[in-house]
Amino acid sequence: MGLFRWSQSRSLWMMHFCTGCGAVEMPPTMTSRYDMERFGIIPMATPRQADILLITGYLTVKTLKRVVRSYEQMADPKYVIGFGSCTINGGMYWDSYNTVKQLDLYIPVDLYIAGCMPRPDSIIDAFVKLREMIAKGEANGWKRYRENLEWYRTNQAKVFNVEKWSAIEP
Amino acid sequence: MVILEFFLVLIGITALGLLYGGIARKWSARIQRRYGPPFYQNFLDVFKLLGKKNTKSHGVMFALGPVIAFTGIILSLFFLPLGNSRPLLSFEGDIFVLFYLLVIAPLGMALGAGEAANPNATIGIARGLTLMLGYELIFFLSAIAVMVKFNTASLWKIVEIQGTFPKWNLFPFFLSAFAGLIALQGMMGEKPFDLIVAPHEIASGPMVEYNGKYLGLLQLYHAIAIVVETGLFVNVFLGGGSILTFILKTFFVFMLAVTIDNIMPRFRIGQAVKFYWKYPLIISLLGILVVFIWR
Amino acid sequence: MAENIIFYGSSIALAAIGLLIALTRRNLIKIIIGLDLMETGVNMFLISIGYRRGGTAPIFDIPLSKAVDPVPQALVLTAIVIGVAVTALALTFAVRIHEKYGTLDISKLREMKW
Amino acid sequence: MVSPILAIVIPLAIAFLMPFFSALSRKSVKWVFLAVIAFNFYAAIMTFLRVLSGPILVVTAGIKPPFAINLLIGPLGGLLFLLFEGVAFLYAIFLLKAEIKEPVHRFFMLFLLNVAGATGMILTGDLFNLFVFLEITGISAYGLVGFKRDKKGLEGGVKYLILGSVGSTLFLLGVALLYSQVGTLNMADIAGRIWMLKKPTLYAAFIMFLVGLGVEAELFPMNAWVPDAYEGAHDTVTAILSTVLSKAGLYALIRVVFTVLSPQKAFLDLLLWAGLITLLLAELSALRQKNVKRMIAYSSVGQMGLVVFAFGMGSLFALQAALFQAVNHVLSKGVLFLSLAIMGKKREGLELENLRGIGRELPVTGLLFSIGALSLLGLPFLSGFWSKISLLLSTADLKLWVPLGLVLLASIIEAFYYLRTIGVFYTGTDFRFRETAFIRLLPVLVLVFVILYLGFRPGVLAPYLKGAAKELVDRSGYIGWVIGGLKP
Amino acid sequence: MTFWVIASYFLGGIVAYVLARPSRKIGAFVALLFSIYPLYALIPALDGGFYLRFTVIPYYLHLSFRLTLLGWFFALIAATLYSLSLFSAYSEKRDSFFLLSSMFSAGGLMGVFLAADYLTLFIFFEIMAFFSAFTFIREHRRSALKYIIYSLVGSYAFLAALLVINRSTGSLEITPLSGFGGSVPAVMSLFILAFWVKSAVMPFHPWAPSAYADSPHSYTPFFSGALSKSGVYGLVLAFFYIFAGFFKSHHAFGYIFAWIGALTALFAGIYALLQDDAKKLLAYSSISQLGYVAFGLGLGTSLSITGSLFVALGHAVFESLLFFVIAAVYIRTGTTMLTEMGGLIKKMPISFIALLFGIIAAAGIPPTVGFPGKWMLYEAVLEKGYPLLAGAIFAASITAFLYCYRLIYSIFLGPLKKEFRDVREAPFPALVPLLLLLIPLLFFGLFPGYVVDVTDSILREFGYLGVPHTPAKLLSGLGTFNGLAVGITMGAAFVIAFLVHAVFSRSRKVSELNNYTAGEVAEGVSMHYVADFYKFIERELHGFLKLRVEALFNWIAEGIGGLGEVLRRVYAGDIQAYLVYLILFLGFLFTLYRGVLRW
Repeated sequence: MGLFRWSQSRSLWMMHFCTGCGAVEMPPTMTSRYDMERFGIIPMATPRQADILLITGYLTVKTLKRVVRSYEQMADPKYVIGFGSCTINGGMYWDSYNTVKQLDLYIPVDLYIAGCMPRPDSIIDAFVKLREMIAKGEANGWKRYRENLEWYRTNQAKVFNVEKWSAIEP
Repeated sequence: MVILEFFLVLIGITALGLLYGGIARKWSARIQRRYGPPFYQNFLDVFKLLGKKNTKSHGVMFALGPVIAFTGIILSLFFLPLGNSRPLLSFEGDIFVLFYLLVIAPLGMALGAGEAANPNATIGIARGLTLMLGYELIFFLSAIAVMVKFNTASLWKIVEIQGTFPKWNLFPFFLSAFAGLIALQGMMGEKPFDLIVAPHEIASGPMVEYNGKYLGLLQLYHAIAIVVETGLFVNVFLGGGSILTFILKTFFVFMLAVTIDNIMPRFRIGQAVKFYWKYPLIISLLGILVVFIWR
Repeated sequence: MAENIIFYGSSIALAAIGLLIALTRRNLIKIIIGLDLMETGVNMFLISIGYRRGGTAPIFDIPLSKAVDPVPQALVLTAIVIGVAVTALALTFAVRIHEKYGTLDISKLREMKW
Repeated sequence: MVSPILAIVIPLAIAFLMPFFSALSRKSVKWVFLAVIAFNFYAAIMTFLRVLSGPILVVTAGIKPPFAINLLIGPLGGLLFLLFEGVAFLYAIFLLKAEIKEPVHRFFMLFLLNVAGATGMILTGDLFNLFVFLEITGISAYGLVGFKRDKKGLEGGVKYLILGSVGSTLFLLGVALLYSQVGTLNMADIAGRIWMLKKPTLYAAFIMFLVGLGVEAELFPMNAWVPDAYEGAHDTVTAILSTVLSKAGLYALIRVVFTVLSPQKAFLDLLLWAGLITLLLAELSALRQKNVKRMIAYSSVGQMGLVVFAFGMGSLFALQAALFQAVNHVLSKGVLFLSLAIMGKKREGLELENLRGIGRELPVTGLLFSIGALSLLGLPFLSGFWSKISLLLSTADLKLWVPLGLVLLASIIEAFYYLRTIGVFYTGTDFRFRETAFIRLLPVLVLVFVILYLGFRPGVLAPYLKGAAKELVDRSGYIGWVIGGLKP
Repeated sequence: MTFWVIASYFLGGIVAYVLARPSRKIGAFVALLFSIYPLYALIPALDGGFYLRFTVIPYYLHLSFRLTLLGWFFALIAATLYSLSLFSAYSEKRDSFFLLSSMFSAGGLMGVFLAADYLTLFIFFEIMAFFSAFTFIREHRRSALKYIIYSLVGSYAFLAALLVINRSTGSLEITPLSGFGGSVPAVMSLFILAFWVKSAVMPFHPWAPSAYADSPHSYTPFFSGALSKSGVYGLVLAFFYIFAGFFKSHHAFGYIFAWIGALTALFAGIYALLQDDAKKLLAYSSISQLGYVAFGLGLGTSLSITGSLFVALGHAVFESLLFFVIAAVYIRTGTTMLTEMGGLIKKMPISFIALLFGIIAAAGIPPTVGFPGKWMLYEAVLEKGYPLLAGAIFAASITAFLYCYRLIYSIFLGPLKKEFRDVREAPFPALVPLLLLLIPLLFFGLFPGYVVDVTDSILREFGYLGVPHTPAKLLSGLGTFNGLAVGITMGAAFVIAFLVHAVFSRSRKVSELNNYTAGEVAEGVSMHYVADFYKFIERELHGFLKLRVEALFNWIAEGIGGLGEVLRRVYAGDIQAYLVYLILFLGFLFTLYRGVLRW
């Protein structure tokens, strides 16, 4: 099992859900200056193949639906990184009527990167942190999500303003 | 004993393929002035994928697809002589057999991806099959020039007749070899012919729904495929030699492909097919003409 | 033979005139008349075959060599009868056609073609 | 022992007694008619059996030929006699239930006259007598065609009448020409003295005969009346026109060309090409035809062309094939027209679209029609196949490759439109089963049975065909029968 | 006995026709019984052919039959396929007339294979053509007519050749042509035209797609798999027996024919890609496969002939298997359009497996029956040293991968259509042929040598050498193919791959809506990428695809029709015009004989 966990920590395929302005920080992180492939992190096209879900900024309620679906399509173990202050407390959209203020309520976030915007350095730093957490077995968001699915569902349903909600089957 | 040998070959070649992949990534990174991942990164990827839990399947065929793909590539591997020293099964089936065996793997993957009901996957497959209409023909034509000259269809014999360095087929058959190299680029799905996967257009095409261990199997398949495809080219054009030289040659051929991959944009599918039907076709036909003049 | 050439000529001419009438006239009655003329021409031809200059009626009490050939005459008698029958039938048709079509113009009878 | 002459005399006599019978009982007419035809059929069978042992010479007025009119029934005559009377008998049965426009007795009168005339044409040995019978047949046929007295019938009738009378006038002219040179009207006698004829007369006579008889034998430029008359006429009349009448005309033409005038190469070539052109033109015309009856009429013309073509080849084998083809044509066309008559009763008009699904509605009739058509276009194991293949074999024997190709082309065209028709007959599903009365199906069934029987045993017919063909080829034999040895 | 092999079908057809009137199933069952007898009689007849001449028809023409090894080979294929097709027909509840005509067509086909003289061959060829058209003339008149007209053109050309041969040699017996007076190439062209048309080799193929698509679904397997073999049979007979002398001495002819075959295989393959109807796709695939056969026959080496015969066998097995699957699917779904199906794997797994093996064989992937034939063809063409030809057929085989994938994807993979939620597996009788055909499909792929045993004997009859082989292994001068080795390795590889798959954690099946669609739920949107599947190829080959030989034939047909349309104006309906014709004809005759008629 150790081999697998080690390789999990060293091979992180990322799906960046480019919502807010944070997305613009990703290209420098990927390309030659910062080169996150050093850490085995490469962008993936579909959530199926990805290990990390990167929420790069604020989420509107409408987008949240897609995020939840994408998250549920990922295979375990999977990790979520909240990107920038918008995902923590709404950031500059703190009083907006249609953005999600606290991402943690809807999907389990393993790691937040503070800042508005966070620099590529801090993104890399977050990745390294995540690697350590995985290696130690601390990044357990996916387990939390599975265990507290009802709670998450309820939160999601509340913000979507529906009675009951499931991600895939409408 | 034989079984053990085959087993070793399988494991060795798989490891080799993964290693090639890692080195290629490093090489690409260096071309792009990046640092790049460690050379063993592909091993990590495969292990990670195989170790993933809660993989999602779309049905029996979806699950069998990667298995068939892996089966197919193992089968082709065993029918490919590894240089001069290891004929494996290549005396039981010649180059035509190998050509057909090579199809099993993509077909298996296509079948599996098909069941996923994701149009991205199917578009990718349609592209891949269409592209096949281009590169397979070119590769066949460039190989058949050699076969006509040597009057044999056995890959093992072709390797044996060529001998070592100065007598490589590459030199007399440079036109065919050049066409074959272009075909190889498409066969391995490197740029400018990477439109099967094309992550930015169709979300990695046939692999769009594959996750976890299925994706891991496909990675393994891909790793072996690298060696088999380059190995085919090496056997036909780059002469025989010990297993070490074989490995070296395949490595260089693969690196050449990766280098080209790094400096090329991507064709549209129509362009790609048309391209194959134009210049490489002419080159390979000229190669055949050369053989006829030479004889 | 040669002595009868004028009869031959005139009878053929008569038949030709009859045919010409049948060809050129549009009126059914006239066409029937043309057909009759044609028939008469042919009948005349038959008669003139048997005709001999100075011959007598073929009655058995005079030497046969002097008589005209009796056979054509018999034939013509028959042919005339037949001709009458055809003409009668044709005229019946004419009457019926006039009833149905209201005209005797033969060119109007083109219900069926091609 | 029935004298074949009775087969002419009795129908003629009864025909003119028809009004009398009608006055007695209107219903009796049909049965009298049937009885007369049955008698004719009986006479034909008897004659046919006798002919097997040798030709029959019947003299009239007790004077030996060539001085009096005589009948001569050789193998050819016997075969056709049997065929005609048999078919006529079947038509008579079919007519029992047919709807015929009043006055019925006149219809039967004309029909009897027609049969008598046609019988006379094939039995007589005298050229002028042939003309007389031709006219009897013709006049009764004009009357029959026009009998419906609607627009189409009258139109067809008058067209037929005009062309027919011109044709017979020309024929008479030909007879006159011959007579002027040889001084006799007996066919055998003329044949024996054909050397007396000057060449121009011979050719002129041939031209007159070809054009005159071509009208009845449906050769190309003279056959223009055929589709119109066939389409306009009553169904059974069409059947008898297409089967009996056309064959009688053909017989006359063949007899005149082969026996009376010697079968010169020039004549035969002309027949061959005339037949071929007739065939091609008729098949091409039928190709786009929408009215089924007219289409079959064209096909009938085409088949006549094929037969004439085969006669034009002139070899013994070709003549057999031609006769066989003629027999098959009679059988098939009988089936086609009769079954079409049955179908016509169920639908308005005989346009192809109107007949959609008729084969489902009338399954037996549809099947019979299909067998008839398939026999015509040469499906193996139907009698039409054997005649066509022997015809083609004889064509090949003479190395006539171009005509062979054209005949095959015509066959393909024919196959196309017949199969299209059959296909339409079976298109659609929701049709009620409404088969017609058995008595109306019986004649068609008999004809189809003969087609099938001959299809599996064509050899039954072979000796008779051979005899008939020999009669045509062997002129001196024919002359010998009449002039020489045969005891009356 | 040969007589009864043929007669059994005709007799059975009539009996089944009568019995199917009250109950269609009984009719089909009886037909099946009658069709099994020939199979039973044929199987042991392998040891030595026999000759039989008898006069069924007491006429100066006669029929004669004989059982040659070649005829036996094809007859056995045909008899098997026909019996199997009746299972499917049983499920489809075909009516009495279908049973009659299909039985008759099978009888005709048997007659073709067993005929000993040209006339018999022609007769049964005609019967076969007509009755196979009758199976569907009622529902699809146009395509049936098209089929029958093409067949007739071919068979009449054959008839002409027959007549020429008969005229020259005085015999109709099928023997090597000797002492022939005329032009051999001309006669040979005429002779093979019939078989050319029947085997649907280009350019005489246009009848095939529509006829295969429109014929009854249970009949199409036989139609495509067996009936077209009569064409192959005739071609083999013509090239290597009747006209063998000419064929051997004129390499150019064989070379051209090989090119025709190769291009047929390629072009038909390309056309197959673009079809939306499964049966049309398979029809073109069938044409393509027969192109391989023609190609091999044209090459004319013993290796290539063996290859051709093997491809013919393989084609009979997998093409009919594929058609049977379509028939089975049609029973449940009522459609053959690729665009209307999808996802049926979940509902019809057995059919799926059959189709899977079918397409693997059709794509020519070892170790199935599709491969050894193709392999021999490649070896043969390489041996001859024709690389371009090899390239053409290789391109053709790539198209096979393409259309095969499209077929299986469109029908069985992808999302399940709403209207097929309640579809069940096809009824058992319709599955019987699928399952039974899987046996030869795999067996002859693993042990191609058993087939080559037979073909070797056939070749020896024609004076060719055999192909060296063991039961599992084929050898050519250039290479080897060991079916069993491939099979075993494949099995082992599959075990390894499957173990890798099985070792790791179990997967969870998700609904098909659980698909990556950028977070959207694709409800009510078709996720089935199936229409215009190979649009890009169509786009690239636009100019080429416009060139259709069918247009030429249609143009000829239209021309003849138009000619008829014009010429029938002769019958103008105007009596005076008719009189004018008469006068003109008189005038013409007088001018014709003007030399003679001078007084």
